[in-house]
Amino acid sequence: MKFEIELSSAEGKKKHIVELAQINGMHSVIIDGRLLDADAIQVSPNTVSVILGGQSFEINLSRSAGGKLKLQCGPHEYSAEVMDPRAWRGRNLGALEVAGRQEILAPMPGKVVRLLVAAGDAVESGQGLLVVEAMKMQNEIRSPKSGKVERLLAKEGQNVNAGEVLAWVD
Amino acid sequence: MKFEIELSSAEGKKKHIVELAQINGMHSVIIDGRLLDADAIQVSPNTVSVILGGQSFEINLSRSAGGKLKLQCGPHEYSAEVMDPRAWRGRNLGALEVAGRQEILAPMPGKVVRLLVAAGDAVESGQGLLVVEAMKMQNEIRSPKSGKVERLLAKEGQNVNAGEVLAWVD
Amino acid sequence: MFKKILIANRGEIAVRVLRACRELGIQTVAVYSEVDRASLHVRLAAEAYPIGPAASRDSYLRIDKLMDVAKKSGCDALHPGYGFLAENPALPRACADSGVTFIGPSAEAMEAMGSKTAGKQLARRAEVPTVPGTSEPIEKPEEAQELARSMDYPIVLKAIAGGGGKGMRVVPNDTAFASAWRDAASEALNAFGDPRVFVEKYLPAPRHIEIQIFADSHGRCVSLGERECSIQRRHQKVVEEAPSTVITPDLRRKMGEAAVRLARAGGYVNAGTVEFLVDADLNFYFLEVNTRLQVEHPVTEQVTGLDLVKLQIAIAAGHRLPFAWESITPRGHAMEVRLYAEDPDNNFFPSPGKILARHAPTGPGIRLDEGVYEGWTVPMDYDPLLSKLIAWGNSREETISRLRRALNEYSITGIRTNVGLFRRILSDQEFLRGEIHTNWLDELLARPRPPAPEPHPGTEEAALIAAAVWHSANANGHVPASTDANVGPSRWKMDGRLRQMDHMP
Amino acid sequence: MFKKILIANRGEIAVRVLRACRELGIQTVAVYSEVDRASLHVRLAAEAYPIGPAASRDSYLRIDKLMDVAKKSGCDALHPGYGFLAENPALPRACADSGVTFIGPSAEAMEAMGSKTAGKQLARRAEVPTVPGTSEPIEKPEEAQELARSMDYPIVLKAIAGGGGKGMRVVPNDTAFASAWRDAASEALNAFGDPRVFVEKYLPAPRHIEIQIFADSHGRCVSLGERECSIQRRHQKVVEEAPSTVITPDLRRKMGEAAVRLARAGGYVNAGTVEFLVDADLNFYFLEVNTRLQVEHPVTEQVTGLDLVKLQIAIAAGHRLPFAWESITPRGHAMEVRLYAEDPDNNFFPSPGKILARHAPTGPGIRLDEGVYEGWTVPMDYDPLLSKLIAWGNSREETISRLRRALNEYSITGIRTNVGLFRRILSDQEFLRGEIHTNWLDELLARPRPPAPEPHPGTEEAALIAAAVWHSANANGHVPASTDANVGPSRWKMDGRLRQMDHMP
Repeated sequence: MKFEIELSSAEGKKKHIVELAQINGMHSVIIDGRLLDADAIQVSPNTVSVILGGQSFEINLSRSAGGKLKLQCGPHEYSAEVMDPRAWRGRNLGALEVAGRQEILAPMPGKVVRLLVAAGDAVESGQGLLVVEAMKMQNEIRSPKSGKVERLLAKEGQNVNAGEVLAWVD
Repeated sequence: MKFEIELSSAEGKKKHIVELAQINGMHSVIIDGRLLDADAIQVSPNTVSVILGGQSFEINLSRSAGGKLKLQCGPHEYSAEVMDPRAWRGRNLGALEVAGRQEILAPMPGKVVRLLVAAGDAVESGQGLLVVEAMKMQNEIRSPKSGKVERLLAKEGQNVNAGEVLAWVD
Repeated sequence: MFKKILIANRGEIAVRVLRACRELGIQTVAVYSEVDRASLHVRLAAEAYPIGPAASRDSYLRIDKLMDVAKKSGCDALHPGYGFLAENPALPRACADSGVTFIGPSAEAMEAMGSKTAGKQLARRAEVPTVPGTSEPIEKPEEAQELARSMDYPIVLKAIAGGGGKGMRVVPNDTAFASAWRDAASEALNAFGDPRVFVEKYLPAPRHIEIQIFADSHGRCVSLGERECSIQRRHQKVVEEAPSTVITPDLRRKMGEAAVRLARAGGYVNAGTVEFLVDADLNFYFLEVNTRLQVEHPVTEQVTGLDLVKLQIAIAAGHRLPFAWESITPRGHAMEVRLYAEDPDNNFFPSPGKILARHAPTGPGIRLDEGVYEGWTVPMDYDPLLSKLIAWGNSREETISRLRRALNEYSITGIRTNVGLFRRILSDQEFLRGEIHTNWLDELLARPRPPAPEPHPGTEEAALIAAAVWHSANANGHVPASTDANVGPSRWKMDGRLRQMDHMP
Repeated sequence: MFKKILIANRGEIAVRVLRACRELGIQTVAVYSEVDRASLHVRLAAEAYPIGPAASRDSYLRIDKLMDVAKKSGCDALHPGYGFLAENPALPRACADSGVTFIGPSAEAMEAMGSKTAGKQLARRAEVPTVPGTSEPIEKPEEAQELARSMDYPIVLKAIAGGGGKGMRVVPNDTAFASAWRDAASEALNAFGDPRVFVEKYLPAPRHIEIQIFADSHGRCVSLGERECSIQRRHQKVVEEAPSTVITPDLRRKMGEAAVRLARAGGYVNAGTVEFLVDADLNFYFLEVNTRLQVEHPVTEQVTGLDLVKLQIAIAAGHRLPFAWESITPRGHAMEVRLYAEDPDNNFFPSPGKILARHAPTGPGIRLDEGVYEGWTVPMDYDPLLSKLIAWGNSREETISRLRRALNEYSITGIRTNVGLFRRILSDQEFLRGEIHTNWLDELLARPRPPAPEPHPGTEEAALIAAAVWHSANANGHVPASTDANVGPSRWKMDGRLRQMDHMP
């Protein structure tokens, strides 16, 4: 089976072709055309063990809110978008980003306890926009850019889910 | 939802009617017509937590080879056969037991290392029939009754699975 | 001894107390809010009763409901754990009214020592050195600001009812005062139902070192030595150890004596902790008394070999302390890290949610006090503490190497945890030399993060392979192997299992 | 110190050694047979190489393959663990040839002390008391039977290469001799590739007490005290503890000195265990030497605070023993139970298979040395040891109560384990009084089983409810909640969640 996988890490993102093939009866892996000495097995629902040229790796996987795959390998983290043959064409290229305007998303589920700005206010980059309380800690959500609070969707006392849009800054 | 459940323990087996019902909006349990103050939740794939009149029980469940449900509650063990409404009629009454004649089953996967009797031999109850090795231990399989070895299906050196018929004693 | 104990708490500490009861042959009763029905402490308890909605003030802070459960289930004692009502004198009073023994100090002792202000007054009387500042709550912000100016900044605002850094704010200068006051008061209100705060001079770069004391009802009071708790983030302890690298036997004795003096002055009985600030010249100042079991009590247990929760229960049952301090010989070194559901890469924002996978370390020198399990959903309603990982070793070096080893084995999928923070702390040269203070961690985090260690060659390929394998096994809703009684091995093991190209090494 | 160590073993001991290496900053190389690809020791190792099919003789017993892996991966040392090749002199020889340091005694010391017969001869020379019997292997059964008659039954047959009760048979009378001989020889052949056995007088109801010794290459040899290992089933240890309830300080010194005398006579270096039988009058007889780490080594670690595996590595690297025996002060009491995949309710038949669910205990005083995880399939090809549960306490009583508590929390679904056996042992009055001997457990198991404790009222109803809930959640191939990233909470939590009838306590 052949997969097109876009792997993103702190260093950036890159597309790869990963092929799980059989060569005269032996299973094998080919990445970007290179044949690898690899042995992989799913040891538990969210964990895959990979032995690559004798090196033993353990990777924990989960589906992120965005539908991407989150991968943890010890201290190292990646996110991946996998397109398998079935989904090869006609695939969605990912949600379009609203250029310029920044969506302020709730980083965790919680309760909006205080609004620090109003719609229309001018804000500096790093300035506090609102305070979300979760797990008894007050967390100030700051503006990612200098600009104007275009819309403020969150209200004081409102419960919000992770990833919910709180405000727009342009 | 209503279930007919036959529960077996060391003390014997008994049929019960278990009803997971709703009474004015509240979920509730009715067992054999008795309404119980109960709260149950599946806390992991094979574990259900039940709080019954304030008593907290933790039950581990798995499917036995025979298709019955195995239940462990601390040191106590049960097996259960559940018939839900869908399967209510036309259900299989369980494999018929061959009256008189006893099937000798392999208690675990392993290798038959030695036959101690031959087909046709007369055997005492408790007499060794054959030796199965698993996990480096030699385990002698004994006859459950006095009688005659009607058939001997296992061969020396053969690998057997748990539950596989090794011999018939009549 | 008691027959049945009500555990008026949740999470890892409820589990901890429950285990102590089990070992003493005492029955246990747990309580739970609506979102805690599936929590570990409920699963492990012999009895469990619901006490209302998620919000603490409607459940874990409801004394009336706790008393109802105690009566209904026939408990003869109650253990408060830490946090929630543990330092609220109304709880021991309610217990007394219902004929239930409160496992902890008397309401009077709590009042005499519990609040920061009362504790300070007592300390002065007991001739225990204190930090300059007011000891009374101040109602008006203007008044407090006046005082702050007169004392010179930096000052620190602290909640009267405070603990664990909640309702606490350092104020660097006059302009920052107003917002700091607002935050401290509202956080205090949320956390303790009491918005009152007071003002204290702020000591730069002190160590936080605390003394564990135990007093029985027969007049014996002893010190079990110190815990070094200077590694804090936003005044919240995250790493604790014993012994401290700077405490000399002489200083240990002095601090122990001061702590015992204070406890006696307050007529204190049961377990308590006297917190001190220690400056660069090893002068120590009384900070506050925690009239309860501490989160970090396992550190003392690992070096003394004592079970502090069992001792608390025995003392509450009227037993004598079964030892003299002289007979306690601490051994080796212990260190605890607090695993929180929070994201160190994103402002330490809380990260509640479902734990999809979890691999917990075990083995020599490792103790795990946990309140979570795989498949459990961490609620957003409470403190983000998941588990405490405690290591013991013959030396500080061995202890740290064991903690590192355990943290490398520890993985949790589905939510974010602060495991990465400890990797960074435990490899920092200053930390390894023991050169720490209460601001050390915040300063470390303010510094640019050191470049992440190069991933081992092949890590990226391994990740790609894992993604492909996992995708093909799970994409089409396939049930992975280990998760259901009825299905066979995972698809990969069935028909897609990758095998070594050459079978011989 | 070494750079990279090959761990020539599997299961919990491979994991144990791997952790010690991690803590010392030494890289680890694991090996695995075809059925062990997903085993814990492979997952945790930095490097792992396949060494062939499931059968030990084709993989874990293949010295040539181990040496290939050692060379290929650049290991400078090898740890054999216990079992497999750990006591086979050919392994240290092969290591020497490949320039790899063997972490254990020299081939010569193994030969001088390892085999029961050689050990006995050495013991006699070192003036260590021994059990009457032959010390040479006997080829002909007839010859052996003659000797047995002359010695008077009962006698015991033991494999020359033996250990762990394998290839060992007690012969009560002459008629039983032939079959016992056959079984012992064939078991010995299977387990060690050496069918030879010898004959020994059988002492009734002795205790099995062993001394842990350590010798460095600089002439220092010390005893780390005893382990009481009398709880055995079919000569297989299942519960071990330290200290022994019958050993006096004086006897401890005598036995320790005898063990050290023996080790010196054999020119022994590294960790070893000298096993003794102790009769009712506290006379001790040399039994055999185990020239390796013991399964039960954690018991000694918990009371001494030492890490025996790290010590083994340090000594192999030429370091001096970092202490004098006088400086070792044992503390408290430790006890280990061996959790096996076997069915105590059905002749202890092995029970390999898939672990569907697993809840492992943690908390104060509990150590778990494990080689398994949820979702793993226990292979049928090896020893059924899954994990070792070790408890520490200030007294034997506290230790037992902690062990009981931990066993109550421990549950494993999908395979059978012997947890129930320990519930029975740990509540037996004779055991609690320490009145045990090597036949005690077999006698206990021969007695009619005491009636099972009445299930708590409601247990049956709870089981019925659980069956209904689980059935409705799983019957139609529904994916349970905690097992997949993609699905929501389990069906029961969604629409079928049962709730308390009355919400108030």
